Amino acid sequence: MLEVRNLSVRYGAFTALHGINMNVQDGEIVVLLGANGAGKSSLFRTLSGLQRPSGGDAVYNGQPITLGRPERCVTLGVAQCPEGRMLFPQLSVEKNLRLGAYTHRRDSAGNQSELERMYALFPILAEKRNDPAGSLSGGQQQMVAIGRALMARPKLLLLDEPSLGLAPLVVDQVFEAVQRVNAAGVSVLLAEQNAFAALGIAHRAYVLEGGNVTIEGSRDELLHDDRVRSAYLGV
Amino acid sequence: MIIFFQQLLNALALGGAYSLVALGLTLVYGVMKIPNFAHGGLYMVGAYITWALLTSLGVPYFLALGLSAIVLGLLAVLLERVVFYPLRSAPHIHPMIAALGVLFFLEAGVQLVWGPDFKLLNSPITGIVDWGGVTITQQRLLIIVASVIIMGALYWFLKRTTTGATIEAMAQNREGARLVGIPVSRVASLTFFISGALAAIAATLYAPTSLVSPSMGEVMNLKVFAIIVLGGMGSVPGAIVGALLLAFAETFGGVFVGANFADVVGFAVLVIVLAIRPQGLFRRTA
Amino acid sequence: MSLPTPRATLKGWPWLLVFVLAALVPLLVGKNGYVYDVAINVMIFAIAAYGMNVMLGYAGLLPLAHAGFFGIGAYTVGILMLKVGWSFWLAWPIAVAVCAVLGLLLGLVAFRTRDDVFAIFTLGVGVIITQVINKWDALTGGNDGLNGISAPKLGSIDFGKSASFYYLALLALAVTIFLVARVRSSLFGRSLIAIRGGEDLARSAGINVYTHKLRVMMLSTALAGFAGGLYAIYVGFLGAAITGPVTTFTILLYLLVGGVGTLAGPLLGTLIIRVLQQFMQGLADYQYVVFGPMLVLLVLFFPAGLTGLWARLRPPKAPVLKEISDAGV
Amino acid sequence: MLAYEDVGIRFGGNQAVQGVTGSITPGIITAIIGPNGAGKSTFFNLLSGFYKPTSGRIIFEGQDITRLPTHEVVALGIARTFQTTTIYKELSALENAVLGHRVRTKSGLWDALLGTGRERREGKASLDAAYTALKRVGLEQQAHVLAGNLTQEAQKRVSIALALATNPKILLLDEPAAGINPEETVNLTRTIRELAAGGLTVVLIEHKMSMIMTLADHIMVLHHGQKIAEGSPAQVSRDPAVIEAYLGGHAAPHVREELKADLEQEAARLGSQHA
Amino acid sequence: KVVNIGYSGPLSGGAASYGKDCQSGLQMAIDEINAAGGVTVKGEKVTFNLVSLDDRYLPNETATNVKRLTSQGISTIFVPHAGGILTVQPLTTKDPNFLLVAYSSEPKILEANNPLTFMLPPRYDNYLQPFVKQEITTFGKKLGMVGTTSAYGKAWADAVSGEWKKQGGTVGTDNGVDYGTTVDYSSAVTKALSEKPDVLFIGGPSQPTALVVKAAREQGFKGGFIVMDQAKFEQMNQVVPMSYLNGAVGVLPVAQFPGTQVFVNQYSRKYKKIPTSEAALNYMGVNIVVSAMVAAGTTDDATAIRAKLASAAASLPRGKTIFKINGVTPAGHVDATVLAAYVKDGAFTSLRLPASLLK
Ligand SMILES: Nc1ncnc2c1ncn2[C@@H]1O[C@H](COP(=O)(O)OP(=O)(O)OP(=O)(O)O)[C@@H](O)[C@H]1O
Ligand SMILES: Nc1ncnc2c1ncn2[C@@H]1O[C@H](COP(=O)(O)OP(=O)(O)OP(=O)(O)O)[C@@H](O)[C@H]1O
Ligand SMILES: CC(C)C[C@H](N)C(=O)O
Ligand SMILES: [Mg+2]
Ligand SMILES: [Mg+2]
Repeated sequence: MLEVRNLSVRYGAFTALHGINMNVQDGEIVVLLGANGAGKSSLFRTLSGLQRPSGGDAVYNGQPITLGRPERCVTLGVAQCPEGRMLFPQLSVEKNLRLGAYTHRRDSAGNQSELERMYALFPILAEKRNDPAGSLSGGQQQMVAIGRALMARPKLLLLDEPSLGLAPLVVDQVFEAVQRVNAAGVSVLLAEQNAFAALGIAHRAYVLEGGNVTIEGSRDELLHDDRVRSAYLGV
Repeated sequence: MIIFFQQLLNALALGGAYSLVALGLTLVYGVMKIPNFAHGGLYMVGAYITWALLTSLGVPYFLALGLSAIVLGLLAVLLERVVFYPLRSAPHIHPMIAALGVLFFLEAGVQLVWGPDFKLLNSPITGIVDWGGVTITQQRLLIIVASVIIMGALYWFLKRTTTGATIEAMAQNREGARLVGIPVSRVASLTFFISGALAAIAATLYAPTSLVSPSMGEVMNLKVFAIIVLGGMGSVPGAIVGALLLAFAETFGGVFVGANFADVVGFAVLVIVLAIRPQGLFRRTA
Repeated sequence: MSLPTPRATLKGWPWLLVFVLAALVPLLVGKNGYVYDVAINVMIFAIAAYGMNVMLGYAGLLPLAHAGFFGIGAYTVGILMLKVGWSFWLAWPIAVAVCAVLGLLLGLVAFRTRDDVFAIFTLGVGVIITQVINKWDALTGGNDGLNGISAPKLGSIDFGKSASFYYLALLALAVTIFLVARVRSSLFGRSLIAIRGGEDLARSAGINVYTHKLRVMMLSTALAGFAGGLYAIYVGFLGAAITGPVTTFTILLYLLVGGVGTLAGPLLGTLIIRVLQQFMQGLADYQYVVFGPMLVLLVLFFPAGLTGLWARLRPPKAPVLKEISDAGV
Repeated sequence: MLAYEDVGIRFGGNQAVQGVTGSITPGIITAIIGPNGAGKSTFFNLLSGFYKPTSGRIIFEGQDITRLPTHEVVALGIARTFQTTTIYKELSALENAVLGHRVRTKSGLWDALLGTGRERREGKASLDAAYTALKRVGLEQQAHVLAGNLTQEAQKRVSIALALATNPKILLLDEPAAGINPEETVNLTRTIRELAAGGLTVVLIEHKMSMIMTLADHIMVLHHGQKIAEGSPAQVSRDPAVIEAYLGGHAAPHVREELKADLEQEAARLGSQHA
Repeated sequence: KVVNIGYSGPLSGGAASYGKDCQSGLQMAIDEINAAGGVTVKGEKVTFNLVSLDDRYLPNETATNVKRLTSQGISTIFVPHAGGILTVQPLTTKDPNFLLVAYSSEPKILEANNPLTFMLPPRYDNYLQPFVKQEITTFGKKLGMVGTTSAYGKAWADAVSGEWKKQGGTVGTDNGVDYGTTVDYSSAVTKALSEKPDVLFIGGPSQPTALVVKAAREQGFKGGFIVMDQAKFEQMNQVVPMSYLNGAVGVLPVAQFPGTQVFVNQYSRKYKKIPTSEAALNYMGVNIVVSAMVAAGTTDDATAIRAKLASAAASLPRGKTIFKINGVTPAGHVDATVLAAYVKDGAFTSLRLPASLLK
């Protein structure tokens, strides 16, 4: 279980997160909604150890994860598919994926089967396995990024706008994949602009505005919340 | 004909020496995007460390080679930690200037400690091989053989091992590497360790055929930079081919246009190659 | 059309002040040849640093053949004066033109490459220039160098005298800064900054990246030659060593210390480093043991150079477009 | 206006675009859709002169522009934005737009050095053009803000302003709404429609179907580098090949109609608010 | 009173070793004078202090240093490289005047006819005739060329070629290399040896010169060497065994001159290395200048000091004399007996130069 406690993030004089509280229970898909600049990515970067918080903390299964040490988060089972993908552009698609399993590097059999699963999930990647990741189209790169995060066999998957730039069909596939991964026991925290699709698969959701959690609730509560409907669902 | 084969051997030995120095540089430059102008300095310090081990401690040559490699590896790690790590997201020329500062420091420091005079580094391998008038010292043969082995090993390490892949991954996206759990600072240290150790090995192998002096690194610096650019930055086979190309250009260019112009020939080759293949010989076009 | 009202710009006055003060310096130092010498060297190399700055600071290209062009300018003046018997006042502009043309020729080839490769490519060219100067005995005197280039006279002013030369260098520097400032605020200069920010984007904005690069290369090498010409008559002796990579890196250092891409940086950096080096001569053998780490500390703690430090000390200001209409200083 | 005949490009062994023939109709909004990696961005790169096709020709207003360098293509009146927001983050929004107008000015190094009248005139003209462009994308209030400090959506607008400042006849927009939330997407949609209404020919790539369906007059579908369909939104969204390759369930007409109604309503509401 | 003596030479970079060698001679002379309580100039007790500035072998830095030194009131300045010397020569007579003590064997320095230059080493052209004679008679008529490509080296190479031909030999193609930047001499040596020469002309800084010898011997060369005066046998011998040097002709090592034992011993004790003529001549230079100051009764009037150099040199006390010295020529050049060495069976035999050649 992930628990975020009074977490604040500052960039110089600018505060991106104002002491937020939230949690993700085991087995849940939790969606994080928020406008551009609301602080979603800041939260994700902090949870995966890339960014140190200025206050508060977050614990996963009782272990602190906000120490600014990403390798520790991965080892604890928290993996992120980041905004901006952060792939290794000159390495082949397959090497990118394999590096996702860096923390499991001794288990080559396990990684091989994991790799096969990724290729099954995104068949186009199998075709491009030997191409440098940087030569792929935007959407294909997004698939590599998701695949790379999954290769770490996370228990909690952090997905920062995974549908960005994906074709509608692929967005469906990604959300399906998220559901499947979730069904296999992985909890998911998902930041999305595509609120419709995201809420479709979510158990619960939070709305982040200006660095504060302003709304939280179950999927149905949010789907029927007027503020959410107007601002995020465009209804 | 004898002269041709003699020059061929000369070029191979020189190319071997160049490639040993260039490999460490290409690793750091190509892989971590740091134009480490201090590399020549590390090479020079490597020679001095070996020399000191041999003369004042009486350590046997091959042991000194190993020890010197370790010392220089650690020195390079220190350099990375103290200088380059804090500059990891600074614009390109910053690490370059810092590296120049380090080069100044190393050169002046060595001069202060050991004086400006030339030193001799004696290797136990002193024989000369004579193939019907074509001669080569065994030390030079050792350089040729060692460079081939080290190049092969390095290539295998980068392309075939997970640790090698982490080095490349980190070079291409540091945050991405952290995100998948690669301990980037350890990998950076490792990269620098390898580069420092290679510099010391190169110096220890090559110095017996030459001299040890504080400015020996400067002379090497320009050449090895030319080499790795010639070969394509970060490319291990490129560094080797670049080294051989420069060595052959200097050796045979010296034969045809006069030894006087050997240095010009080397850089002329660089300029011509880059004018035709702006990305270097071995780099894929982006 | 709601254009912002053009701000009454006072930007030029600090420079005016600097130059007025500099012009008064001789009244203070009297006949101390050493002070003049340091000052004159600072000004000559600052001009060269401005030449590098238009490339590196504005267009984002690192020209490592810079000292080569400095040398070509110096040798052109030296050769024309010694071997052809021309007056300096004729030789100097010719030297500048020669450098510009050679810069253009180099650019035609060098701009096939980009980024680091461009830097190393030009480094190679720089080495070749030095070697050619060093080896072309008949023209350049080879290793002997050219000796006995004398400072010119203009009417009753003898530039062989330190004070007169000081004013000549000061004038040359002022002209350089004035022109560079104009370039910086011009449409051309803005386009260079666009190229530095991203070539693809510059292209998509319709900027002809190649010709812009060629022009700025010419400006850069011309300034190097301008400084070189002055150097030739000042030192009176030319040797190939001054045209090599070490000089290039020294100039780069001045630029970096002062602040790349700023108007004051090249002058400030050259001044600080050269004066500092004079002080550090007192450290004798420890000179570079101290100087090396100082460089490291500098880039670690003042990454934007000294002008960057200045900017940091002042309260941040919202970026306001300097009006194009009042281009110039 | 802009016609392409049998254009294709191959990268090594990968035929990214292949045998695409057709033309862009002036004055309307054309959308290009297709799966990831279909070659849409590559096709833009071909039209805008960033890539040189390995086969085929591109004709703009009767002139063969296939081999023209990018800046000349821009000068003829084709402007583009990039898929990942590409602007000068360290410059202000206004300065970005000023750079966009550079293609319409002639002042060079000599004008700069001599401070010519042309330099002054063109400097003024650039500023005017830049303001106009910022106005058209609704950024006049943020003219002096550092572009990097703007929101994601405003940055997208800066990139459009930069392109507009080149005085283009055709504007190519590569995923202008990627990474932008629904509310702002609606705003952006409105801006684009206004641009088209002003007589500009717009071609855009987008994966947000709601946006495409409300905006596009004409849609072209790429798949594996080839054109697999072309026509009105209604035609295309009914095309089985398109549904199969791209839309999946998103083609279901009722969803589309619903969204379209919602968005139009929203646009109207916002429009009245802003007016 | 403490009088400052100036020195501008390469103290860092590739030529630092050379610059330090020169500096050590100056320092040693000054230390000795001071230890002896200084000298009396016009009734005043005077001791000395060496002010050294680094010019990295760059002429313009030499000029800056000289201006700095003169502005501090220093009127005797030692410079050990031709480029720097030629650059600052015109400054000697400009206000303020100073005495330029030149350590370089470049004849051009004398040709400038500068009234305030004092040149220490013998002109290199002294060596040509005896060197060539020795080698051509011992080994044969074919000369191979692997000199250094510095100005000085090229001038030497030309001169030696001319002399060789004059004495009836043939000269091979020029394979000069830059001894400062060359990493490996094998190629140049291979090329020179392919013409089967009897004798090789070599020489630059001592240690690289020794590497050329090494490369030649390793490639089976059995002939002799003409070694340019810049290279010193005593330093070459630290790089290659004496046996490699058999058949070579060059400058006689300082220690081999008659009467240098005291200096050599003291120097070796102080600096832990063998003195070469860099140290020895600069050491003598200081002593001559100081004697001239005493004789002239001034420490800062360069013209007056210069006028007394000849007598000071001629009457230099035995203890301060390293090389036998006859005086100073009107052109400002030390007039000393020049001795060369021929290496035979691992030992130096001195080769006296005919007196007629001394100019
Ligand atoms: N490194 C940084 N330095 C300064 N400010 C930052 C930095 N990273 C983010 N910010 C600011 O923090 C705020 C929150 O940013 P964040 O990226 O977390 O938002 P987001 O919700 O992910 O937005 P988006 O939907 O655009 O991805 C924004 O105003 C942003 O400008
Ligand atoms: N410079 C390049 N070098 C090699 N291959 C490339 C290059 N640019 C694009 N490709 C390849 O061309 C194909 C088309 O890429 P493109 O970027 O045009 O797709 P796209 O339709 O824009 O996709 P998306 O919607 O995901 O952005 C991809 O398979 C990609 O890997
Ligand atoms: C042999 C030496 C006295 C020559 C000296 N190196 C010079 O530059 O002139
Ligand atoms: Mg985000
Ligand atoms: Mg695309």
